[in-house]
Amino acid sequence: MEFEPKILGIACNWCTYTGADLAGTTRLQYPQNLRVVRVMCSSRINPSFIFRAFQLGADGVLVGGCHPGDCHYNTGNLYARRRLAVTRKILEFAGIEPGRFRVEWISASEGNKFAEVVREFTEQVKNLGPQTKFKIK
Amino acid sequence: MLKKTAIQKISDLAAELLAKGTLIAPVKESAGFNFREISDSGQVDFSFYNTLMSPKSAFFPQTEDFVRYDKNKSVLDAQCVDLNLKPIFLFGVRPCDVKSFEIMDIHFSGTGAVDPYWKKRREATTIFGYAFDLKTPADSADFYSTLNIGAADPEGSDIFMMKKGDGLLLKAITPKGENLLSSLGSLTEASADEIKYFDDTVAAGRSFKTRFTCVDDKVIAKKLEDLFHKTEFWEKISDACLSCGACTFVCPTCYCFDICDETLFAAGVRRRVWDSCMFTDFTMEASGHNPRTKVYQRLRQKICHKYSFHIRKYGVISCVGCGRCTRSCPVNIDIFSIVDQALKE
Amino acid sequence: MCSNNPYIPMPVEIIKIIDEVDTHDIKSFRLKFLNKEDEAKFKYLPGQFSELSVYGKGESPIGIASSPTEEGYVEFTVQRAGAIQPGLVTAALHDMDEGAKIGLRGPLGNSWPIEFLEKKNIVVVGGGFAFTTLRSLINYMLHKDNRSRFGEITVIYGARTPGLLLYKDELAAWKKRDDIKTIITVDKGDGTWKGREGFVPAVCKDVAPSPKNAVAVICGPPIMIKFTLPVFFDLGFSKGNIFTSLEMRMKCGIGKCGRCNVGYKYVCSDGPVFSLAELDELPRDF
Amino acid sequence: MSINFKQIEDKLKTEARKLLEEGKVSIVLAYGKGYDEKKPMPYVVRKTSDIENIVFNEYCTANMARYLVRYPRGTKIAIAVKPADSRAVVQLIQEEKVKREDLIVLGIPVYGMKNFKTGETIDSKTTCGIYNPVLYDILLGEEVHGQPVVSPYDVLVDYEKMDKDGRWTFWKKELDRCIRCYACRKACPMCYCDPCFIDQNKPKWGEKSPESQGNLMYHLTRFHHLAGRCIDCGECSRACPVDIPLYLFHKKVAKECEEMFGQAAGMKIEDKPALVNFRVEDSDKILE
Repeated sequence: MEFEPKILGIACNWCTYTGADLAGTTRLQYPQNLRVVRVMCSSRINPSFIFRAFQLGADGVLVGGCHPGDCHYNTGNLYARRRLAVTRKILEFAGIEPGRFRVEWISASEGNKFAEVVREFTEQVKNLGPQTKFKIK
Repeated sequence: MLKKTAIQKISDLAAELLAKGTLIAPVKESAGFNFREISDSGQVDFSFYNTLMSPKSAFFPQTEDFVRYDKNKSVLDAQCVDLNLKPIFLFGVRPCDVKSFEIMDIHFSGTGAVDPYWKKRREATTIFGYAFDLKTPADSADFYSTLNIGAADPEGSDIFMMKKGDGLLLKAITPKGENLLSSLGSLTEASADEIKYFDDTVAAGRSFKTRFTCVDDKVIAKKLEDLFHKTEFWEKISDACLSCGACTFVCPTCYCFDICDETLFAAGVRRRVWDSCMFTDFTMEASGHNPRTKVYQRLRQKICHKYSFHIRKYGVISCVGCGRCTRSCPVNIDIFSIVDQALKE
Repeated sequence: MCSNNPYIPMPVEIIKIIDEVDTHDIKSFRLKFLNKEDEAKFKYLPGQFSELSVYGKGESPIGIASSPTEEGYVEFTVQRAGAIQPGLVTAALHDMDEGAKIGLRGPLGNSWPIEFLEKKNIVVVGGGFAFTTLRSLINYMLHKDNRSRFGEITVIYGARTPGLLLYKDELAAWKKRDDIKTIITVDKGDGTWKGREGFVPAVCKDVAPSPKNAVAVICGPPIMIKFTLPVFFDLGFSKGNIFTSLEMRMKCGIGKCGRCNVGYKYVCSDGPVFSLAELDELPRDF
Repeated sequence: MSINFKQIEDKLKTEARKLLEEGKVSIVLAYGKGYDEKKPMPYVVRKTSDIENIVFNEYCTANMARYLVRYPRGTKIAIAVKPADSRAVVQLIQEEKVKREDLIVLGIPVYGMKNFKTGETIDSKTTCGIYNPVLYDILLGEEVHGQPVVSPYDVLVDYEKMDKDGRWTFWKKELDRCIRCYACRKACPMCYCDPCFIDQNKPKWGEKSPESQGNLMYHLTRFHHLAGRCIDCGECSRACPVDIPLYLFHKKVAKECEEMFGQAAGMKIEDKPALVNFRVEDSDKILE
C-alpha cells in the first residue's frame, strides 16, 4: 500500500484559511492528507505546536500565513517569519528532514497556490517516507 | 561465611547472578558511574568511587507506573500495572547508601500506609554492599563518618564485599546472603588471614574520617527548629541556591514524588515520578496559594526536613553523608556546611 | 499488586449532582461504590477526606461532606478551582453528568476529634466553601443515635452572599430543630435576605458562646480564621479546645509523597485536623 | 600575560566596600568561599562585614546575572561579571528585566577559567570565548588583548558535518539521559519565566517523567525560547549533573540567529532581542 502521509496544516484565518476555502469553492483538487487547524495569525503559532505535532505522528507540517506586509495585524507574520525560521533550523539540527516543515505565504485570493502548495508538499513528504524520529512510540 | 574471587573474574560472578535474576550494578557512563540493569556481564565495572545517582532507583525508580487507562473507556476497564519481579541483585552499594535503604524503609514500609512497590522490590532484592577503599582518602564532599556510618560497615547488606589487593572478599551477613553465597560456584573459600583482614577492615572503617566531626542529631533537630523563623539566616544561606532539583534527584534519601497522568490520545498511564521540594510548583495548590514561593523557604524545607523534621517524625537523620548533592550542585552548596553554620548561629 | 494498593482508586458512580450556589461553581457529587467490598471497607468519620480521581486529569483531595450516618453513598462538595493553574480534576468533575464513573481513594487523614467532643458543648464555625466537613460533623452529631453523646450544638455559618450559602435545605431544617442553635450570616444580603448580615468574627463576638465545657471547631478561609481566633481567645476558649482543618497541596494522601508537611507533620496523614495547641508547636509554613 | 586572580579578588573587595559604604548599592553579587578552595560559591554581599568572604579564583564560573531577576525592581545592585556574564546583563537590560541605572557592573576581563567539577579549562568550545566584558562601569583588572580569537562556533563543525540521522542519534542519546532536574533552566540567566512552559498543566506541553518524548519537548522548546537570547555562557551544561552538552545546541541556534538576523545576543544595550523584532526587508530565504 502506498504511504499516505499525515500532514498538519496551520493556517492563518485571514489569508491562507480563506485561500483554502477558495480552493474548495472553486473545486480545485488537492490531496486529502492535509488536516488544517485555523489560527488567527501565523505569529500565534507556538513553535511547540510544531514539535508536538511531530511527536503525535505528523509526517509533515505546513504553515500558511499572509504575505509579508499584508498581515491583518500589520506585523504578525513578520515576527512569525523570524520565529519559524528558527524552528526550522532547530528541527534540522535535531535531525528532522527540513523538507517536512514548510512555511508558505498564501493570500485569500490564491486558491490555486494553496492547492498547488499542498500537492507539492504532500508529494515531497511522501518521498521522505514516514516520520519516525519524533513520533512517540 | 567468607568467600573470595579475583577482581578480574568479576564478570564470572556477574554472569552467575545474571542467570539467577536481574543484576543491577555500577556501569561507567559519560558523566560518571551509575547503577543500571546489566545485560552483559562484562559491563560491571568496579573502578568507581561512588555513583552519580543513588541506588534508590532500584527500589524507587524515577517513574513507576500504577494504572493504565483509556479515557474513552470506563474506569472499570483501567488496568492496574503488575510488578513481575525476578530476584534482584543490587551489586556494589557503598555502606552509606546501604544505610539509606534502612532510612527509606522507615518511611515507605515501616510507618503508616505501606508502599507496595517499595516493599515488593525491597523483598526481591539481595544487596551486595561494598566497602570504601580505606587506602584512598574520602572525597572532599563526603561526610558519612559524621553521621556515624563507617567506611566499611556491613550492616544492612545481605552480602558485604571488600577489596583485598586484586581480590574481592565476600561475606554473607544475612541468611538470605548466606543462601545465595553458598550457591555461587565462581567463588572460592577465603583463608583465615583473609577473615582477619575482613574484620580488621570493618573495624578500621569505623575510625575512617571524612570531613566534620560527629554531631548529636537531637541537638541539630532542636537548633533547626529554633532557627526556623530566622528568615535572615535562611536568606543568607540560600543566596546562591538556584532551586533546581539536582540535589534531591541524586540523593539516596529523598523520596518526594508526584503522581501524574500521562495521556497520549486516549490511552494513558497514571504513574509516579520523582519530584523535588526545590521546585516552585511543588506546593502550589489548585487555589493558587503556595506556601513556599521563595527560594529560602524551599531550601529551608529541604534542610529542616532532613535534619529536623525527619528526626522528630522517624527518629533518624534523613541523610547518609554520601556527598552526592554537594558534588552535583551547580553552585557548590554543601548541605552539611549549612547545618554546621546553623549550629554556630 | 492490585489489591490493597493504596495508590489504586476504587471505582464509583456519580448518582446525583447538586448545584449548590448561584454562581454554579460549587457542586455536590453523590457517589456510590461499584464494588460492594469497597463500600464495606470505606469506613470514615467526619473531617476525613478522599482523593477524587479522574483518569487523564489526575487526583484532587476533597473533604467528605456526607456523614457516615448517611448510608449508601458518600458525598463531596467540589469547587471549580484554578486561579493560577487550572484545576483539571475539579473542572472535569463539573463537566460530568450523573451516571459518570470516576475513581475514589480513601478515606484519608484523621477526623474531627469525635471522642474528645463527646459530652461537651460544641461551637461549629464555618465560612464559605469550607463548610463541607463541618456539615458532615453536624449531621453526624444530629443523628438520633449520636445526639445524646454531645452537649449543646451551636452553628455559626457565614458566606459572602445568600446565594453562596451551601446546603440551603439542610440549613433551613436545622433552624427548625430545637436541639441545635443555627446562626446564619452573610457579608452582604440581597433584597430578599431576612437573616443576619455581618462577618463571621463579628457574629461570633455577638453570639458569644460560653467557653465552659465547650469546644470550637473552626473551618474557613484564612482571613476568616485569622480574625475569628482572637474572638474565641477573648471568650476564654483555650488553644487545646479549638480545632481547625488545614489545607496543603497533596498528591498521595497517605504521607508518602512528601509535599504536604508542616514541620514534621504531614497534613494528609497526621492531619488535616489539628488543635491550635498542636499547630502552635509547628512552624508557620502554610 | 596571565590573569592575576588574586589582584582581581582584591579589587573586587575594594570596590564592593566602596560601593556599599557610599550607599550606591544595597547588594553586591560576587563570589564567596565554598566548602573547599576549589569550590567557590555565588555570594551576595549585603554588609561590609561580608566582604572578607569574597573570593575570586579560576573556579568562579557561575554566571551572577542569573540572580539579578531575583531581587525586587529598583534594588541597587553591583554585579561582578566575566565577559560572557556581561552579555547576559546586557540581554536582561534589553528585555527590560533590569534597569541599567540600577546596576553597577564590575567587569572582569578573564580567560582560563576552570570547570570546578572536571577541572577542564573553559574556552570558546563551551562558552562564547570573548575576553573582555562588553559592558562595565568599573573594570577589575586590565583588558585582555593579544589572546587568540577563536570563533565560538568552531566547535560545531563536527556536528554540522554529521548527516541528519547521525545528529538525531546523537541528540536522542544525549537528551534521553536527562533526569529533568531543571538545573539547566535554573542556572540560565535568561530563563526567568514563572511558570516555565513545561510546568504548565493546561496546555500540558510535555510529560513530566524523564522519558524521550518529554525530554525532547522540554529541551527543543527551551532551545527555541533561548534563540537570539542565549549569550553562550555555557552554565547550563556545567550545571547539568549528567553532562548533557546543551551548549552545542544553543551555539548552533545562536549561530543561525546571528547569520539570519545579523546580531549576536547581548552585545549592545540598544538592540532588541532578535525574535521580538523584525525587519520588513528580512528575506524569505531564511525559511528555505
